[in-house]
Amino acid sequence: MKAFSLNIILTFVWVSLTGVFDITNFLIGFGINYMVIWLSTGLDDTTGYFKKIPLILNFGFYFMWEIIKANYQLTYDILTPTHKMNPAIIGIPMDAKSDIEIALLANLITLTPGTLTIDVSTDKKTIYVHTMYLKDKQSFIDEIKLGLEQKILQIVR
Amino acid sequence: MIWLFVLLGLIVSPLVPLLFKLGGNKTGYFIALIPLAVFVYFFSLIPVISAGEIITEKHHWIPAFGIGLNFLLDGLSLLFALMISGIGTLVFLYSGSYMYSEEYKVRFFSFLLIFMTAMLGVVLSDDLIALFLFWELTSLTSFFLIGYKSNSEKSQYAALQALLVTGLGGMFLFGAFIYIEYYTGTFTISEILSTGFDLRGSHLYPWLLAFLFLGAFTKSAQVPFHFWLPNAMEAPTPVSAYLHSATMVKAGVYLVARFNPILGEHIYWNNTLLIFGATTMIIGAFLSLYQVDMKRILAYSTLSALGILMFTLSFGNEGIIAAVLFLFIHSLYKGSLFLLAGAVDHSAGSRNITQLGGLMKPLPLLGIIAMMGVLAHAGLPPFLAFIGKEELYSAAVSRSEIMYLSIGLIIMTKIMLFASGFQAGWKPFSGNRILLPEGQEIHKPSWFLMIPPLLLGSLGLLFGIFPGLIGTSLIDPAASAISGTIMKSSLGLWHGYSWLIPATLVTYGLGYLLFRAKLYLQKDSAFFKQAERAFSSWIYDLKLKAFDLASYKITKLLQNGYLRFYLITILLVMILGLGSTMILKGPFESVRMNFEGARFYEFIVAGLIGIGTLGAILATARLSAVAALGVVGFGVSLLFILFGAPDIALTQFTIDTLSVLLFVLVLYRLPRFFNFSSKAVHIRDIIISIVSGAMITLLILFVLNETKQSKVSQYYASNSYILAKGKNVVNVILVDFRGADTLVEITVLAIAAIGVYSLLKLKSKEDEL
Amino acid sequence: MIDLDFWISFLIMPILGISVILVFMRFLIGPSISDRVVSLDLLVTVGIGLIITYCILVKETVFIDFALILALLGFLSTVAFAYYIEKKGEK
Amino acid sequence: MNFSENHNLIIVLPLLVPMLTGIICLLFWWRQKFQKGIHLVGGVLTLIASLILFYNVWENGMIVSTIGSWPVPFGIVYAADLLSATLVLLTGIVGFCVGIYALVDIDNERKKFGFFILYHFLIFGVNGAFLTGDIFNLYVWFEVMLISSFVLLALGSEKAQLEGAIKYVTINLVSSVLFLTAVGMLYGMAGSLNMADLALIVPLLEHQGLVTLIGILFIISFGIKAALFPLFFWLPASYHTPPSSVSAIFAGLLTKVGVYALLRTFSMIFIFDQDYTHEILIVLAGATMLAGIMGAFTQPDLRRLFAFLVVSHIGYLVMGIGLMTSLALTGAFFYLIHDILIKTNMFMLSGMVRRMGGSNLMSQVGGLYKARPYFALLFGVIILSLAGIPPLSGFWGKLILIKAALDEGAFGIAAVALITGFLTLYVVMKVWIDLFWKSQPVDELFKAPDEYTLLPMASKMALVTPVIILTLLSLGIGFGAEHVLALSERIASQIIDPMYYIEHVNGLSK
Amino acid sequence: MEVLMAILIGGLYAGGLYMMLRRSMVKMLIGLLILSSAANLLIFVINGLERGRPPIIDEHAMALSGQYADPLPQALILTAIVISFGVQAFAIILIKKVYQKTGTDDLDQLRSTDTF
Amino acid sequence: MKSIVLQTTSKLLLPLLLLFSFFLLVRGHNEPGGGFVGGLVASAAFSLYAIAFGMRKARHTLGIPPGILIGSGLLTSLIAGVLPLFFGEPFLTAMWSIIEIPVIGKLSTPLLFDIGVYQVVLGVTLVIILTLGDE
Amino acid sequence: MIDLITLFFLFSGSLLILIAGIGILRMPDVFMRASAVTKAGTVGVGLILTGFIIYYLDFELSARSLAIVLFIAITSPVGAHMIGRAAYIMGDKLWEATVRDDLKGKFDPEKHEIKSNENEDQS
Ligand code: NA
Ligand code: NA
Repeated sequence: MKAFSLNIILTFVWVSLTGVFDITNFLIGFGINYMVIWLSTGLDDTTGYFKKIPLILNFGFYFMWEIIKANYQLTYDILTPTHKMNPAIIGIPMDAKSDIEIALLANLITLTPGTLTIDVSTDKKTIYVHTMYLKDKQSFIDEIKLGLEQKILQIVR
Repeated sequence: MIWLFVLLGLIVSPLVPLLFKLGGNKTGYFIALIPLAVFVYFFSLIPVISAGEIITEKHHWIPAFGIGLNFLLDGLSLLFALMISGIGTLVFLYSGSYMYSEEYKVRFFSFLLIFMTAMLGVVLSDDLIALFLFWELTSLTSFFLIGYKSNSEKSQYAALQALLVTGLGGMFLFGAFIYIEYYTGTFTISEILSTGFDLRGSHLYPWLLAFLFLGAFTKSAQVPFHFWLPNAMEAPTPVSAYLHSATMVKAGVYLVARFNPILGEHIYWNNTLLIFGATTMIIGAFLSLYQVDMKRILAYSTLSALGILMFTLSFGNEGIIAAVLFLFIHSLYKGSLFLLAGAVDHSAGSRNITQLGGLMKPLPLLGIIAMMGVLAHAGLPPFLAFIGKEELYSAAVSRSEIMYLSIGLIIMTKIMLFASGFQAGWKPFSGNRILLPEGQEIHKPSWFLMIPPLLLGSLGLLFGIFPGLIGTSLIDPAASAISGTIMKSSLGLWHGYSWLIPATLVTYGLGYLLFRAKLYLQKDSAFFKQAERAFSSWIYDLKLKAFDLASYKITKLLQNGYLRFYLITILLVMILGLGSTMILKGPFESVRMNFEGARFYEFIVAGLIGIGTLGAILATARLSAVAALGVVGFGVSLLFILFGAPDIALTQFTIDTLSVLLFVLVLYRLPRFFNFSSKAVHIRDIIISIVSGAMITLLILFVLNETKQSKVSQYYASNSYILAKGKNVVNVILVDFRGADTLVEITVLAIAAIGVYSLLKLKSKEDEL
Repeated sequence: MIDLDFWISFLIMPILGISVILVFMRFLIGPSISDRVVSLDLLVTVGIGLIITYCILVKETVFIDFALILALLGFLSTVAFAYYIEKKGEK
Repeated sequence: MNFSENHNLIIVLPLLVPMLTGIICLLFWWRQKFQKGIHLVGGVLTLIASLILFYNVWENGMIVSTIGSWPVPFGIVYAADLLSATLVLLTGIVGFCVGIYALVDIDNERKKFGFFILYHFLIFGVNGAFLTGDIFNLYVWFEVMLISSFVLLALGSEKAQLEGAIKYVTINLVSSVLFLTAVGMLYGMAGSLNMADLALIVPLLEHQGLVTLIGILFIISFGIKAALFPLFFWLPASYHTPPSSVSAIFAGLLTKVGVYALLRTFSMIFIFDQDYTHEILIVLAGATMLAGIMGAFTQPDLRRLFAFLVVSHIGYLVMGIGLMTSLALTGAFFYLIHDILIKTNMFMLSGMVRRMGGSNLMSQVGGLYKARPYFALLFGVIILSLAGIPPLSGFWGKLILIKAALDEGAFGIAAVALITGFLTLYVVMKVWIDLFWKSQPVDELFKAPDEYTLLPMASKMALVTPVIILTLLSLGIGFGAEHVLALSERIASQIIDPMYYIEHVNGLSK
Repeated sequence: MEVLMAILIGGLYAGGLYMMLRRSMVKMLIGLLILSSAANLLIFVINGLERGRPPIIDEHAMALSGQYADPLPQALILTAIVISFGVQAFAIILIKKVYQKTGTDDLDQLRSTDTF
Repeated sequence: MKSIVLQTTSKLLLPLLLLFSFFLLVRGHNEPGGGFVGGLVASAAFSLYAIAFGMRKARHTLGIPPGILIGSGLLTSLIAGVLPLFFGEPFLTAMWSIIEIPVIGKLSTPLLFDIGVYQVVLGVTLVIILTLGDE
Repeated sequence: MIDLITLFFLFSGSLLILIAGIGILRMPDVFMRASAVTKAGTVGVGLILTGFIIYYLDFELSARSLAIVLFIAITSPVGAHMIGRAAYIMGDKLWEATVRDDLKGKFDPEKHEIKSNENEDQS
């Protein structure tokens, strides 16, 4: 079932890539994606995708805002002659469990200016993040956990 | 029919192993039937030829070039053919016994048969190319026969020496022949002879002569090319008798005789022959005096005889009869003496005359043969050799301006030969006490070891008494062929009183005294050692060594194993080639040297590529170099985009990405960069590469000036969609217009992948050790 | 209306060009290999910007596909370098 | 559809068969026995295909096929004049013979890792290079040839192989870059890639000096591939390292493709400054002959020596191109036919020497004259042909070439050709003495029976048969020189008049 | 523009060749890579440069018109790029293998097959 | 490599890139793309996957041995070239069917040819990278 | 009008990229360069693409542009993460003003394992 839904999603991607909207192209896309999925078996479950569209949108706006904020701060810092930075590598305990959750979290952390995921512990419990503006460790951890992680888990779970 | 008898030996030779299998060890005797058949055939033609007829026979081989297996039978070739087949018959018979218990006699007989064909071919060919072919074949068979004792180093040395010297001559001869064809337009000898081309008029005549003589002199062992002949005595005795005395060494003489009508009668011709002939006959005779090995004495005396022949031919028509006569006689008595030497060796276990003596008693028949040989050698009556000597003396005075010199030289030679003949033939048999090498006993030689030399010796006697038997039938036709005009001899033992009688007597007297002087005992004297060395093969050895050394030096210099040297050489060739062409074929127009219209960002992309390259060059870490390459690749793809080539840009970028991956997968196993080179080397390399790069830049600028819109591209532009149904012209070219490129190109990829796989996965045998 | 081409040619492209120079300077400076990789990564990103701008400048949209490829595969070399460093570390 | 009428099929068949053979072998990578069978069948079919092509060209004249149906000069054209057809035929013969020889000569490990595939792709590449009428397509074919030769050379990963391969690969890649550069420039100036079309356009170009300049680039690039002095160093560095069958096919074919390329371009496109370009070729040819033969003289290893002989005799071929007269070309083609067969055979023989004597170092081998008379006979015939002893195959080409040189008043090169012939004789006779006459420097008592003796009969036959076939062919060329000469003359007459090729390719002659 | 490119390409040839003359195998390979890029660029440049006009026929057109980049050199370069990719892959592995076998990256140490 | 981030992303990117590669393949006749780029993108996808998960898993995911892919690709292209020979046309002459499909256009031997190219490129790159990664 | 909006987006995008360029030069260590710069660039490209979409206003191109943004958003952080991780593993120096390094001592170069943080006291 998950393969089928993925097939459908990818077919839409196909149709928009090609820019031709008609039934034959849809069928071709379906066929091609069938091969794609066959070639790349081993994907995780992606069910429940559609229910979460509002959440995704909500998250999207939140994240954009975060990025703009951070970009501003960063821009300021790059352009002013002195650095007012407080860099640190912080280990943050995660609630995220599955690989996809962790990856999503890690990537979004990295995508946020000023922070960079360095690594995830082998037992997948801690994520090590490099930040440029550490006020204190706990507030940084809270910021990540309550801001990003929770929203992600809402969507994914 | 001539072809059959020429080729008979060659045809039979592959069958020899079979014959021996069928007939056992005695087969050797029966093989003598082959030369006998040839002899009989040519014998039967004597009347025809002596009547003045010339037989030619044509067999087309390469008609386009007028090359054929054509044969020419005139007096000269008939005489030779009879000698070759006649003496051949006897030598084969003799060999049947001599080689009886040899392990590799099959090869011996095969080669001997091939030799016979080759030699007949040389003297009978009417085609220069065919002649050359047979000429080379005689050299080769001689090589294999000298090297019969293949694992003996002496044999190897002698065989190679003989081959190289005669081969070198062959090379020149070949050149001469091609030139003759170039000048006359035909390879056919009879045509060249009969149409009366005047090669003497060619401005290259001296060169032609030099080339031809080099061929003849090497083959006929004229000083300074003589040294191979004594060394060739490593061959089994029948070979020495047959090849290196009676027949093959006379091929050079044949050649000179053959071309006498069109090249002779010229001051260059005469004097060259005179000088070389005289030198050879004197030196050969002189060296023969000091030898102790019967075969070596005979070898040097053969040398001298060959010199005499050339010497005689230098007198033009005046010397021809003498030359022909001496040629014929010499084959008889020298063949006989050689065979005798072999028989003595067989019976007494040595050929060293100091170790032998008094053999007359135990080996009377051999003694008689020896007597006949010695007397003929000395030119005593009533042997035919006597007549020959008289003719020689008469010829020697024919050039009045050098009369005294030449008669003096020939008499001197004859004196020495008189002595050495006695040393070789008389010494082992004379005396009362039987002298043998230690521990040796006398073996009775078989009849087959005695009959052939006996027959040869007796023929000399017979013809001496009845010179008429050969005069008009053999000698005159041969002489006529050489001179190109009709020649008449008047052979007889007695020609009345003349200055010849005292000259002859002086020869005999001094010769005998010289014999008594036993110069051979002085073999180890400092004087002779020096003389021997002077006339040994030192030049040959030196030349080989020099060639050796030069080859090693040059090859070591060039093929030195340094890849960068190879690359630098290529670059220098390129710089030199392009540079000199630019200078010689210039001036070249270049596009205007300005940067008009170049955009700012284009400079940046170009800079990215340029500086990236510099980065790759200067990088001290491998990974940085790879990263820099990544920058270069990226810059190049940007450039492609900027100038409207999205397809290449896409491909370039993906490939670069994959290449980085490849590098990375390999690199961590490779060592760090080291700087191996010195500063001077760096500077040299920088100069070379910058000059090469500059050449390319110049080329581009020149070509850009000539660039025009291509009609091919226009065709693609207008037809890509209409005819090939595709709008991406580049892709249409790849899969349709020039699909063949692509098909081949993916094969390249496939092979590369196989290569990578095999290189990585295959465990080599060395690894297992 | 404004002359878009003019502004792109003489404002946007130069800005992007200067960015390329800056990024490339970091590449040359290094000092560590990771610095170079970071700058290579950014170089690709700038390249994407450059190409899209160029698409507008020359009114030709086919180059967008190149930007697409850059976006998809640009990080592959970065990953490769990281792979190298890690492999090297294993030894 | 009448098969014999279908020129489009006939001309690509010598390409399709080896390619298909390679592909099938590739698809059955793990089935060695099956691969072996396909390999043999492929070899036979390639030979048949080349025979068909040759027969058709001989009977009906040049065959041209416009690949993809695109008219000349817009598409790629494959064209078989008599020269191409002859070379394809020789490739078929040599490929077939070495293919059999390789069955025994190549070890299992190499067979397991794609030898058969590479072998047929190499043949594919060589045939392609001979047949294409497009200069860029020629580049691509060169690459097929190169890459498969790279892999064949290195396959086995022995130390010497790898060392040799480094040099071979590097220098040949430099040559490819130069080729590509030159093609790019040529296209820039002439706007076409079709060789027949280029032959028409190039003379009309304004600046002929520039054409000469590009010609120089071609000389260098092809000169490297053909192993001309002083660009040949890669060859002696590498040819002796792989198994004999690989050396054999390399020696027979690869450098000849370089010569072929030189010939095509310098008989059609770069013919308007012959006093300059062709003079250069003659000088290079002479230097190659001498440097090669001198190199050969110094070598203690049979195969290295042979490698230098390969170099030396390339000189004869290039001499013919340099002289560029009908007669000279006739000689060069005669020599080429001889050379392909003999060089291949030579290296196969070297493999047998190693099996019989345990080494290719001549000082380690000896006594074969007594031990193996029939082998000695074979070897003797080959080396004498090599030395150009009349009437063996090597003689005639040399004869005609020298004659042609005299006709042109080129005494220098004629002399060099003569001397090289003589020195070749010297070198091969030394080889003969070393291998056959000298005793083996091993104590007879402790000598194990040689590898050859231990082979089963079928394997012996597989080694000997191809050698005998090629030897008989060489003898045939020598004694039947008339026919080969007729062939060479006809080829020369087609080459000396470029319009023959041009008109056929452009479809004007029909 | 072409002049700039000509100089750049000459520089690339020079750089590539200089690298090829180094004793390190890896450097030599890098030189080779630079050299083939240079050759590709040369083909590209020598046929004239055309800014931003790829040889792709417009959606509604039947043929290329006006100014356009010459498509043929592009196809040739594409072929050359792909070929050199294959060849380079092989060369990289070859170098790796040589290093494994001989333990050196120094080309001057690899002379056993031509010295005698 | 043992990075969860990379592994997860690669899993996601694999189908996306493959899709993109097919896209490039089929539309190459009319817009930038074609068998080469398509094949290269596909191999990049698998290379990424291989780096993230190791060579063995990548090979398993691919399912077909890459060597076979090379063979089949060559065969496909060759067939595209040989087909016209049976109709008396020269080698590699393009033949077009009547069936037309959007985006792809008419089925034709050039397309078949390009599909072969795609397979070869994919197979070749993967053989190289996977073999090398095994070391 | 469209030109003006396009220009605005192009300008702000290129400015961000320029800032990223400056950033990569100025930032003191590789982690900060990676974290600062990559995203600035990402957003910059996003803005330029927006300009592109507005300029052409074509569905197909917009879809493709969005795809580009999406792809960059997926790949760019992964790249940055990988390089940061590699830099750390390789032992690239942190800026001297770095206040804290929780990862210190957690990385086992032998087994390539990273210990978790949880059993440590938090301060
Ligand atoms: Na030996
Ligand atoms: Na042009």
